[in-house]
Amino acid sequence: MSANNCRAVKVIDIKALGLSSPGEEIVELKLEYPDWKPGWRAGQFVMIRPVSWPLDLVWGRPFSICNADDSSLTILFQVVGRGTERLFELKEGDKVNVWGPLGTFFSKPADRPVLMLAGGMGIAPFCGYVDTHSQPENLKLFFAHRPALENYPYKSLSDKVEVEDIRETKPEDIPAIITRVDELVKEYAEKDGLITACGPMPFLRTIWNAANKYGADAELSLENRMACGIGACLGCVAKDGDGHHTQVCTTGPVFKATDLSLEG
Amino acid sequence: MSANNCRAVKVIDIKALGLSSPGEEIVELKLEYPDWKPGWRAGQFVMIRPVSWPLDLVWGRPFSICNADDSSLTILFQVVGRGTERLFELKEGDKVNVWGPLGTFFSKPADRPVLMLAGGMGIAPFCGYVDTHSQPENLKLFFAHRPALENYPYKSLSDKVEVEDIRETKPEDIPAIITRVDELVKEYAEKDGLITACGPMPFLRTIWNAANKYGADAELSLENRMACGIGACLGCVAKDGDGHHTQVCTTGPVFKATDLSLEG
Amino acid sequence: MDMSVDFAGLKLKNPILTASGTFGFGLEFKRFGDLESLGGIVVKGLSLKPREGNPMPRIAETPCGMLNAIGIQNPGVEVFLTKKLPKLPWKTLPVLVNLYATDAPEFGELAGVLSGEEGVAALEVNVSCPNVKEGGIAFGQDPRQITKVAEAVKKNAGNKPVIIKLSPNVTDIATCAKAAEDGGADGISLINTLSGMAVDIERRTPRLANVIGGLSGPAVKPVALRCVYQAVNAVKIPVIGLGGITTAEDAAEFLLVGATAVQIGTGNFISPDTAFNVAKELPKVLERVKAESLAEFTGSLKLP
Amino acid sequence: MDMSVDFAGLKLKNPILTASGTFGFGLEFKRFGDLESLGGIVVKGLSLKPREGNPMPRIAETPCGMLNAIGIQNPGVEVFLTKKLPKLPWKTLPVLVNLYATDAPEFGELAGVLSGEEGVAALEVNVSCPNVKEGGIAFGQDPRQITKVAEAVKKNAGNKPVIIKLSPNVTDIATCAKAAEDGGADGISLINTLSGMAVDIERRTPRLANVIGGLSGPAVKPVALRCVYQAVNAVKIPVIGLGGITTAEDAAEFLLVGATAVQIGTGNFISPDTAFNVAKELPKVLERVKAESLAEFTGSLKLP
Ligand SMILES: Cc1cc2nc3c(=O)[nH]c(=O)nc-3n(C[C@H](O)[C@H](O)[C@H](O)COP(=O)(O)OP(=O)(O)OC[C@H]3O[C@@H](n4cnc5c(N)ncnc54)[C@H](O)[C@@H]3O)c2cc1C
Ligand SMILES: Cc1cc2nc3c(=O)[nH]c(=O)nc-3n(C[C@H](O)[C@H](O)[C@H](O)COP(=O)(O)OP(=O)(O)OC[C@H]3O[C@@H](n4cnc5c(N)ncnc54)[C@H](O)[C@@H]3O)c2cc1C
Ligand SMILES: Cc1cc2nc3c(=O)[nH]c(=O)nc-3n(C[C@H](O)[C@H](O)[C@H](O)COP(=O)(O)O)c2cc1C
Ligand SMILES: Cc1cc2nc3c(=O)[nH]c(=O)nc-3n(C[C@H](O)[C@H](O)[C@H](O)COP(=O)(O)O)c2cc1C
Ligand code: FES
Ligand code: FES
Repeated sequence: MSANNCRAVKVIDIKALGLSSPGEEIVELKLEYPDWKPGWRAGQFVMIRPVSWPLDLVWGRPFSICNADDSSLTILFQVVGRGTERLFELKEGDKVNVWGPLGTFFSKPADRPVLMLAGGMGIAPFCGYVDTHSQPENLKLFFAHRPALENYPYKSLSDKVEVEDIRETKPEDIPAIITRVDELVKEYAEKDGLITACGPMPFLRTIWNAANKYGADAELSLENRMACGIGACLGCVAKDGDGHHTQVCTTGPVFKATDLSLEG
Repeated sequence: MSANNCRAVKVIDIKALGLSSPGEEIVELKLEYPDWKPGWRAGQFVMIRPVSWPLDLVWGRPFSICNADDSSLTILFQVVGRGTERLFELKEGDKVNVWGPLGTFFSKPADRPVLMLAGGMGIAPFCGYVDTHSQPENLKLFFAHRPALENYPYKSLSDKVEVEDIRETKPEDIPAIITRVDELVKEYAEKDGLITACGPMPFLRTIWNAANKYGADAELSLENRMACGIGACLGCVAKDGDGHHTQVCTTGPVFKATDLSLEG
Repeated sequence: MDMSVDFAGLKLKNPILTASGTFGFGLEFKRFGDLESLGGIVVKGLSLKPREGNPMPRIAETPCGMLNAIGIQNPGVEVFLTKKLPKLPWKTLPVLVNLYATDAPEFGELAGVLSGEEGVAALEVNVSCPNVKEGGIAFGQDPRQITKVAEAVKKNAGNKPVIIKLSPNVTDIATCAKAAEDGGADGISLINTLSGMAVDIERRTPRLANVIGGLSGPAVKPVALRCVYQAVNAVKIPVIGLGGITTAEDAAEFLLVGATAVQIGTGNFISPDTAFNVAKELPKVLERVKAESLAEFTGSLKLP
Repeated sequence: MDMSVDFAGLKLKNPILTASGTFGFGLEFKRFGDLESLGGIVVKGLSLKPREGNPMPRIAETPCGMLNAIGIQNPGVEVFLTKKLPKLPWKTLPVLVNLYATDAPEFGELAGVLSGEEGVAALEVNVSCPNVKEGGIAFGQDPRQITKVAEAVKKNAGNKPVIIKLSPNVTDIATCAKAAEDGGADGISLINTLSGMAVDIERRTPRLANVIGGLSGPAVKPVALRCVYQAVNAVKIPVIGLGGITTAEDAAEFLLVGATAVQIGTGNFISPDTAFNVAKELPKVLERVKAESLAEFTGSLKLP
């Protein structure tokens, strides 16, 4: 039992995707499949810590499960700090401790339109979501991003579902994104669709506000800093619908918008 | 100026020598020559710290200069702890911070017989000593070792100078080593030779005692734990002839036996 | 090798416990190992009433360590007793409860609530949490208050062993240890976290909303070992050592200076099976260093 | 960006100094950088008479840090003044002398010897060395004694600025900082090392002959930053921050919480050119975080 939940698996492949904007490296990391029973759901995440990491970085790092099949587990990450810098140095065959699948996941309601709102690396869980959804024709992706599209697995998504994107190259581009998100949330609220979202906090806050405004059925995935990933440290909490602290790693990362307070 | 004394140089080659006894890996590491002016002398050492080492190991590690020419600097090391384990993981092209050449060196008296007493990894400085000595016919190496001979650069030495070795495979072998060292020290004292020595403390203490007994002219190289390697931390001290603490890294590592107190 | 120890009357299968606040209520770790392979677990700090804890952010990574300012978020002792404890295999796994309160009478009351609970093996009293402004820091650093808290808890604890958990943020740890002993404590545990801080030079803000937090992890191990050594030599009651333990070798270091048992804290975040691995490896490590028995090894440090 | 600062009347080219005991007498580092590119150097602790220091081993590496128990080995103040100081470019490089003594009158005497020396820019008083058994620990942890030492040194220091270097091994660093200020100190520096210990489980011995030593390096940075923050907010005199600085970013963290200058200690062992690199990189880091000036950045931490 325990063997499936915290395992040292091998790196199968690691590569930087596309030509990144300066300072932003987006990387696809393929690992041996950790042989999870009974499996995983899109929106869940894993904690990752290379076996060779010395103790100067004590925590593992959380990443959305981008995709997985019987032979491999794929995550997508961006180099933003000390941990991801070192993850990027992994080589094929290196061993990585993985614990998961962790947390909650996006629902897949039958016969309802689903809007996927992804901001930057928030695109990761939607790769698996699209691939494991039985009615991709009901799905639409809206993608807000800074590095150019070719840095993301966008093409593989646009082949399968309706897509739309806005690139943010300067702060002045942000209002357009907010306006479009608001429109889309309104549209899906009106047609009783489900809204799923993953991305940076300001992006999620925009969606949360819009979902409140239009009474939309929305599921938001949060990316708080985590130490344990399993509910033990209480370092990752967010405020639930009643304003109480709740663990993002276990009660989330995917929350119903009504179960969150994202004010401020 | 400073550029020559603390430089990030590249790994040219790294390989384990021979088939080691269990738990003992002896490794030859070739680095780019740090372009030292005016050069180096056998018995001196370098401090080494790979550029990529995270802060969990704060110190560099001291190693005797085994050999060097215009293009490369060679050190020989044994994997004994956390630092040397990680040194062993270096790959060609990796960058290593090197500061040196540091400390004192073995003398090369003209026309006098020289006995080189090496214990284990203490063989390292003698490779360079033999190669830079103008009268190798005056040199004799006595080598006490635990891993088999093929783990050491012994062959390259036996091609050039008179050699003799004893292998210690069990504690009972030690008395024979002590006896032979005592005989040799006596012999070289009587013929006014120079004795040079490098190896573990018990080995050096045997030599120091014998040198005292026979009034031999002996130079001993110490391998105390070091933090800075340049005389600043006072962590590496030994007792000098008057019983005062003196820095092994700057007053040594090579000391005249009469300038040391190795009792205890 | 027989790994069992007696800690203040408490029978432990082995000396490996988990540290409060780093192992949740134990249940979170069931999927990563066999809880019953541990000597025992110490659950998250509990107070009489539920607590929301401090605002976010509450954690930051530092060189070989981490800072936390969770602020004893917990569902309150009642919820623990009714919802969590029944799910734990407490008949075969000693469950130690970590107590948090803001004054001595409140500590006494909390002990009273727990004293009758069959599933509670012992009480560990947190007088040292440096995160909570309303009192924690003050009485954990004042020997007289430590004695008062120990007395208050002991009076209400029935036959449960009472362990006082000490803060390292003091001038003189030996006096604090003695103060706990004087108050009637059956044992002490140390260290809690070191008071520390981290800042973000880009945003020019503290990395913790609480500004100051508690440092734990491998970085603090030398301080922890020194504190445990000084405490062991100051008191007759047994000592639990913790601070920066991530391997069985680390655990052995604390035993060597005289700790009867140890706790794994931040190590549980390096990987959720750390505590299980330490429990499994410890006998092998003791054999490797030629210990005749756990008792022979414990406290066998030779001074120069 | 103009990097110069005034520390208690001392003009420094930039706020980067080196920490006592980690930079020898400065001369050792001449081959690794331009001493005059530093704000100043603090030399190894000096006492009236030469000292042999503690027995070996005296140093041990720990996770992200090190322990030392050198025991203030030094050739005595006379040898320093006659043999070392003349070789330093003290006209253009402030040379701060670190003072070690075992009681207040002896500190005063030592200050008297140095007060007339043109080449000595300031006196840093080590009341905190935890290594030496005969007194160091006692008065560095007692506010009244800190005041007494500050007074004794100040009285004999002539016009040299007097900086009291504080120990972090105390319950309340703010009180210690105030005690130094009350004694007339012109500035304070902190932290000295944290009291710690390491053991060898194979040999069953302490890793230091002195058993207990001082922890320094990146591991202690969060504790140092917290102490500096608390000290800055407790006193009006300027503060030098140190503890675990290895990069210009680290240095900026200490400036952000309000230190006027910083010192590089254990960082000098990571590579002998660390201090020079920090001095070179600091202006770039300050520009990157959009500081208008050093003065604007210093102490600009925004509380939540
Ligand atoms: C459930 C979940 C899923 C995630 N999925 C993905 C994913 O699929 N792909 C992906 O790329 N990322 C994902 N993330 C985010 C990812 O975990 C982080 O980017 C990663 O942990 C960063 O690690 P690091 O060590 O490189 O950065 P760190 O060094 O930890 O720093 C990351 C960033 O935060 C800043 N920072 C560091 N420490 C602090 C602090 N204490 N306070 C404030 N700021 C700080 C740094 O300056 C840097 O910009 C996910 C996170 C969660 C919780
Ligand atoms: C001038 C000089 C020249 C040298 N030349 C060579 C050379 O040419 N080749 C070579 O192989 N080595 C040489 N050495 C020794 C070499 O520097 C050490 O073997 C190396 O630093 C070990 O580093 P490590 O991190 O692997 O081991 P560490 O982890 O530092 O430990 C090394 C050994 O010491 C023990 N140990 C660790 N810490 C302590 C402690 N605090 N107290 C007691 N024991 C401890 C460990 O158990 C281990 O057996 C030289 C040393 C000096 C000073
Ligand atoms: C996230 C976190 C939460 C903690 N919560 C508590 C607590 O509720 N009660 C307590 O006594 N100690 C608490 N501690 C302190 C630990 O139990 C332990 O004393 C400390 O972390 C040192 O051990 P370590 O270095 O092994 O983590 C907490 C520590 C961490 C890291
Ligand atoms: C080897 C060594 C020797 C030291 N000697 C002294 C000393 O003589 N006087 C003193 O005040 N501090 C001394 N210190 C303490 C440092 O100056 C500094 O306060 C401490 O190491 C914390 O800074 P760091 O983490 O940057 O090293 C010494 C530290 C080390 C590591
Ligand atoms: S990351 Fe530890 S509780 Fe969520
Ligand atoms: S190693 Fe620092 S003085 Fe010799």
